[in-house]
Amino acid sequence: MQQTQPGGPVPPGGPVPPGGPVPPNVPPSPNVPPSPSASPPDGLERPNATVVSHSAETARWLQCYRQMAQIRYFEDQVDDLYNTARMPGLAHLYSGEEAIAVGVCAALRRDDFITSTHRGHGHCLAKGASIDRMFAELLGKASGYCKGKGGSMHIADQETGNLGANAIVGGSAGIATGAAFSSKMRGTDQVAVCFFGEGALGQGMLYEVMNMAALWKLPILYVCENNLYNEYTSYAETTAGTIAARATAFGIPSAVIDGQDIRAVYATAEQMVAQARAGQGPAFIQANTYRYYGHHVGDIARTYYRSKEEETFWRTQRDPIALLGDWLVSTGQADAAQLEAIHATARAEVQAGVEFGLNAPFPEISEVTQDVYA
Amino acid sequence: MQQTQPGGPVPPGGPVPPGGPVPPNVPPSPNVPPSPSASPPDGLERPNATVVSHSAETARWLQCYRQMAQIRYFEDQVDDLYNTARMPGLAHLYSGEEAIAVGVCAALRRDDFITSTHRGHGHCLAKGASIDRMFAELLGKASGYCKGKGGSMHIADQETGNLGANAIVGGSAGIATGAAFSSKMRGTDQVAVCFFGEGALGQGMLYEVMNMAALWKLPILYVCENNLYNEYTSYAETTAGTIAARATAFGIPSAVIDGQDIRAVYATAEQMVAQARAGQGPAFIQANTYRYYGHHVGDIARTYYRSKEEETFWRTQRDPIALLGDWLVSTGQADAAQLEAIHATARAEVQAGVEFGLNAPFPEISEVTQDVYA
Amino acid sequence: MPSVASNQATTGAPAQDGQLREMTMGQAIREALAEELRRDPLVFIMGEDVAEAGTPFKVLSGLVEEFGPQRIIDSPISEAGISGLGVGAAMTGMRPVIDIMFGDFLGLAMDQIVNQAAKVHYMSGGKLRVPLVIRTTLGATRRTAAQHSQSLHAWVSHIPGLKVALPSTPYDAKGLLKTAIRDENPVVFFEDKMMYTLKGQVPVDDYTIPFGVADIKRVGSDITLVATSSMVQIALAAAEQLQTLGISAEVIDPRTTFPLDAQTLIASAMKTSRAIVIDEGYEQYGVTAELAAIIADGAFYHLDAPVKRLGAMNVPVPFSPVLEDQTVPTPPAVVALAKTLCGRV
Amino acid sequence: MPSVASNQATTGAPAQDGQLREMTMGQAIREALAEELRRDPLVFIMGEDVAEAGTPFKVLSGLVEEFGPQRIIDSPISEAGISGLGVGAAMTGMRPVIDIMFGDFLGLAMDQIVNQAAKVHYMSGGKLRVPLVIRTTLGATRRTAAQHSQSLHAWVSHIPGLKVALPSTPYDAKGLLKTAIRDENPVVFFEDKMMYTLKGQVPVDDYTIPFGVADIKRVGSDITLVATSSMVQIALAAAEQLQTLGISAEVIDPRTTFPLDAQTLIASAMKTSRAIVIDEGYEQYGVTAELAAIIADGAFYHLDAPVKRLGAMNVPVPFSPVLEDQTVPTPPAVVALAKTLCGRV
Ligand SMILES: Cc1ncc(C[n+]2csc(CCOP(=O)(O)OP(=O)(O)O)c2C)c(N)n1
Ligand SMILES: Cc1ncc(C[n+]2csc(CCOP(=O)(O)OP(=O)(O)O)c2C)c(N)n1
Ligand SMILES: [Mg+2]
Ligand SMILES: [Mg+2]
Repeated sequence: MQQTQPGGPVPPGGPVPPGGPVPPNVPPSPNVPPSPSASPPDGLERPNATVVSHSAETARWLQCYRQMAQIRYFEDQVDDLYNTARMPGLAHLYSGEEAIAVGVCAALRRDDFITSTHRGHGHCLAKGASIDRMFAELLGKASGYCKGKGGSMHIADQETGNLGANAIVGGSAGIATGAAFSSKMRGTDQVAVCFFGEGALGQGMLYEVMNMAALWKLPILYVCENNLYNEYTSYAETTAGTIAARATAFGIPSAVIDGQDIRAVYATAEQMVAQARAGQGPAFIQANTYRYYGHHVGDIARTYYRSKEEETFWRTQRDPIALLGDWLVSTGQADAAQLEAIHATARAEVQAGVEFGLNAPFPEISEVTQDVYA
Repeated sequence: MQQTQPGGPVPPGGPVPPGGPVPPNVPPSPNVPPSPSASPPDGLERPNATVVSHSAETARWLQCYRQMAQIRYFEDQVDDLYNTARMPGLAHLYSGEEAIAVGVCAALRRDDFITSTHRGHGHCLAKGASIDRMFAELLGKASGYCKGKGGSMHIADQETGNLGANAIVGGSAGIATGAAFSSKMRGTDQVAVCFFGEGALGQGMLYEVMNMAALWKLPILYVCENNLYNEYTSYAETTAGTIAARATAFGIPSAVIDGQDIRAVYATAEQMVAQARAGQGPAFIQANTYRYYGHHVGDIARTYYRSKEEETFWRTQRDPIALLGDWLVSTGQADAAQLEAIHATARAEVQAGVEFGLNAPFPEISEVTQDVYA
Repeated sequence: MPSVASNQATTGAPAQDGQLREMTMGQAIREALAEELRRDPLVFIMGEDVAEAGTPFKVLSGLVEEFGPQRIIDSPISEAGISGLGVGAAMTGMRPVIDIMFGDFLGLAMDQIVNQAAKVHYMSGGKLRVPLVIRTTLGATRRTAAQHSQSLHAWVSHIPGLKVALPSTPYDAKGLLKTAIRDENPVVFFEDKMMYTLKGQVPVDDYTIPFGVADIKRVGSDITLVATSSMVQIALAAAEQLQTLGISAEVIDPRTTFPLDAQTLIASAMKTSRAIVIDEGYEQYGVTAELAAIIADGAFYHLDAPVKRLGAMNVPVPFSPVLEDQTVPTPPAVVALAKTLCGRV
Repeated sequence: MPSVASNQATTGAPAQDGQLREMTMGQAIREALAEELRRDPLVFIMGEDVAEAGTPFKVLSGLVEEFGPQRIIDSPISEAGISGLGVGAAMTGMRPVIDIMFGDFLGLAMDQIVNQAAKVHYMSGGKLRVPLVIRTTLGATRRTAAQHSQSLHAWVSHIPGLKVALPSTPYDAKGLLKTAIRDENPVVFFEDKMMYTLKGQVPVDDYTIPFGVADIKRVGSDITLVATSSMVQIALAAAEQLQTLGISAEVIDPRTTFPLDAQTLIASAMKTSRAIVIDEGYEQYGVTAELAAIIADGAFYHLDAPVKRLGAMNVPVPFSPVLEDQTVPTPPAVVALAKTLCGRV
């Protein structure tokens, strides 16, 4: 696999975007309903990747735009729930990294598998989960995806192929590889995607399963989301050599891409997924990105480990939603009104979802001893 | 680090030796006492590696020859002990791989550290352990290196810097890396060597600690003894990509060498050890080799996983003792009589050692509860 | 298919199981695996040297010849990796049987077994399932020293979400292993390395043994010996000797530490009024503690003596045979303790 | 340096320890580490986010400023690797303190802790030593769900060669941690995440607390409450409530599960004739089993009621607060059980 973008790890200051600085969030114009064809309401329909007309492509990008906006508003809402002490525990927000989950999942079928991380809301939504049941889960409610038993770090949804977020860093690498193995053994052509942060490169099991995936040509895509930090420590202090070489050492083709550019993400993922589906084995993506918020919602004072300038740079110059929006507008595929309509819808969906969650009942106490054994 | 020999993994049939086939074991001529200067009696003195006269070099090779012969006879004797039901449990013999332990340890100081494996007798002897106490340990006797509590798979000897064999495949990688870390923190210039079989490449922890060794420039040499088999399974079935790339992925320089050629082993190790000692960080050696016996002494019927032809090829064409002996003779550094004298001495030492072990008393029963806590 | 839940004393297979053959425990395990592989194409085996080598214990010999390398899969030496792969395969429709050669290596795979396999069902609110079997070994006295001789079943017995089986006869081994493979939950299955050659009667017909049903291996009236896995034969040997001293010992094998048939243990202790728990794991914070605590509580008002425990000595397992033999409960040790409890000093 | 081995009831530090200050448990731990780092240049700390971040719990804040990044070392997210590195560093003269952020992650490091750290001394016939401290956490009710809420101290308590400390007050935390760092053996040190903010009196002067000495946190005569770590405060709260009912409860904290001060536990139960063991690990095959079995055996002839156990519920820890709160022993649960045992229903 060629390197879609060379570059290697991004310096903490982030790359200078090819097309020069991009304005932070294109100020959207007032409510216009979205064009109905642009975004199928279930959020799951995928354009056929091999032969697309221009309008089908546009539809895909608008759908991606919509999903990224949903994730952004979802996370803002989670932050608000925490700050207003309405959510138990903590949560790790995906804001800023949306292009990776959405771009990769756009290349997947509904019955393909993903595994996710503690920073998993984005993957979950991108694979097609419903906002209301996610909020219910985050709030520990009975109607949540896991009856409130999992919470933010453990949402799973077998309906959309989401085998679960995982609170053990690197912990889902085996599960994803096993799902790919299962797909191969059962003779389906499902592909598995393992999302993980660059911190998971410290976990030995990742190498154990990449070795097996390569040996047995399993249909799996390892997606390393390099957001530059393991919690509060720069990845440069914890990561020797180069990230992509850790996959190629096992004979796994790898690509280093700009994780803020959903078109690069999609193009790479689409090709790798197709190859995996065709039996050509695993692949590895290093997507360089940035998280806008702290490590978790409670991580407010961050200057001891990263600068405000760095945060501002990424937020204003490398925002994946703005980057896609600008491109859509500049290429005439959408106008500002359309985009704002998407934003408005996403905001409304998130608002409805959080209200559903807040109003939903807690599980019965007797639930505590249920589901220990099947 | 350049690759001392290119090549990559050796095909099961083994490499064709550069100088054409070598006779198996030069038939030695009758007893001649070894030249006293050639082999210091304690087996521990190391020639100064930086400036050596020709005769000092010859002395080193004769000392290496002597140690390889010792290991060979030691292991033959262990096999015999097992076959005559005089040894409890099993043992994994190092025969055929002698050039690696001896060549690497020849590049080390007595106070340098090594960690070893289940196939550890060779490392232990090469680092300077005494034959009698090793036999005593293998036989579970009180005068053994571990009072009989460790046995074949756990011999440790802090006097010679041997931090212990390990029965967990890959289990000592952390220990060796910690010893290197300790050397750096304590400001000594000790180097640590981690010996492991290629099967340990399946253990994730190896990658975790190689990452740290590279990050912190620890003085450690990882020595992968690729004898082509993980127990009864070809390493090709378990090892994707290339072995050396697994180190270079972490920024660790690596070399792939002919593990049957002690001169290549020594030259590579000597350079890497010097660099590590000078603060230049870790290095990795893949030494291609072969074990003559089964996985352990009880592994007699082996044709289901490797051919007799393959075994014969290695024994007759790639024997590390014969290769060194031939070179010494052909270059006029030794004659056949000298070599035979070394063999005779080694045989006698091993014979004396096993008798010591057989005659030694078992530990007192009360020892069972001693040494659980320091 | 008869499900055998007998609480009657059995030395081999219950009579009602029809035609019987004698075989070793290793053969019984192999037969269980072969039959389940034949029955269900979703079952596969993965582990180190499981295919042509049939494992170092040769327990799987012949399986790869019948089922091929696609279903009997030699893995790299990656205990964590294969366990994790097993969890993912189980979650997505397969029924993996993962081979961890020595129970001592569980430490490498505990995160996957405990944080993933055991919790997926609960954390997902009951939606995902992990029908995974981890086969591994226990037992000392094989002269393989501290890292190849441990009996670490207490670790997994401690973890909700796992089931834990540890058979003591060929009959139990086959029946329990089939149950394990058909179970919808992760099961850790411990085989005593030294018992692979133990012989016993095994039915020709398909059968399973339900989890959570203790087996009374010998009926007695004076003292209850609760023993697991390797210690069942020790307890039976001790019971023989006690018989000659006029002490009638009941020997009970829980067969699964989770689910645990506490009732049968307690009922026996209530009947005999004395109990010893024997297990080959380290005694401290081990399986004997749980079983003793349960009996001491449940049979409190019927006990004539404290419940006693015999686990492995609280030391790393030494290599030297003269030392190693001290570390494991023996029939004389059981007899001596039982005599004391019965006031025969 | 006074060594405090008091078996008298203490709410904070014993009076004889001179000048005292109030501080949180987190501060006491930090102070112990700082003082040991100052005292012995061979001590160093390694773990994830231990330096500038001072761990997510902020317990180590300020240490890197005083001791520098050479001794307070941010590691990659490699629990097995840093544990193994710690073993090797300890074997060769250093005194590492390794930070495993959540006790739930022990599963990743069990092989290094159990097969290496715990066994090196014995396997080498007493020649090599591993003066290693593994600091980690336990405790639920932090709303962090099944993989960040476990109390897995039973696992390591089971393993000969390890020592295991679990303090319940700032005073104990500081004194036990210093003992751990000065010990020649591997020690696993469990801190309750929820107790970092608990305040108590701590001496100004250097002191250590010997391992294997239980502390009577409250003297009583009607029932013994043996409680560990997080459960000590629960037991003390229950004892307060029981007092109002006329039941005098003695509260004992073993402080170390290994070595264990069995004698103090047994003596108390003999005195009160009733005992409950309370621990936040899963109840099944957990720490409560060992302590209950020891008391039931040792105090057998003095007990008026069976020894009862209150561990964490045998379920993965659920996220939802309404469920999670059910899983941990509470003062009302202790009170209810104690009343029953004392015949006050
Ligand atoms: C095995 C393990 N070790 C440590 C932690 C604590 N922890 C949670 S998130 C995190 C950092 C993860 O960094 P990365 O993988 O880069 O993901 P990111 O948070 O940046 O998305 C750590 C150390 C954990 N959850 N699991
Ligand atoms: C963690 C672990 N898994 C499995 C084993 C069983 N085992 C012992 S030696 C061995 C093969 C090792 O192969 P390799 O590392 O190549 O060393 P070699 O025996 O060839 O010298 C295996 C699987 C073990 N000891 N430790
Ligand atoms: Mg990150
Ligand atoms: Mg090998």
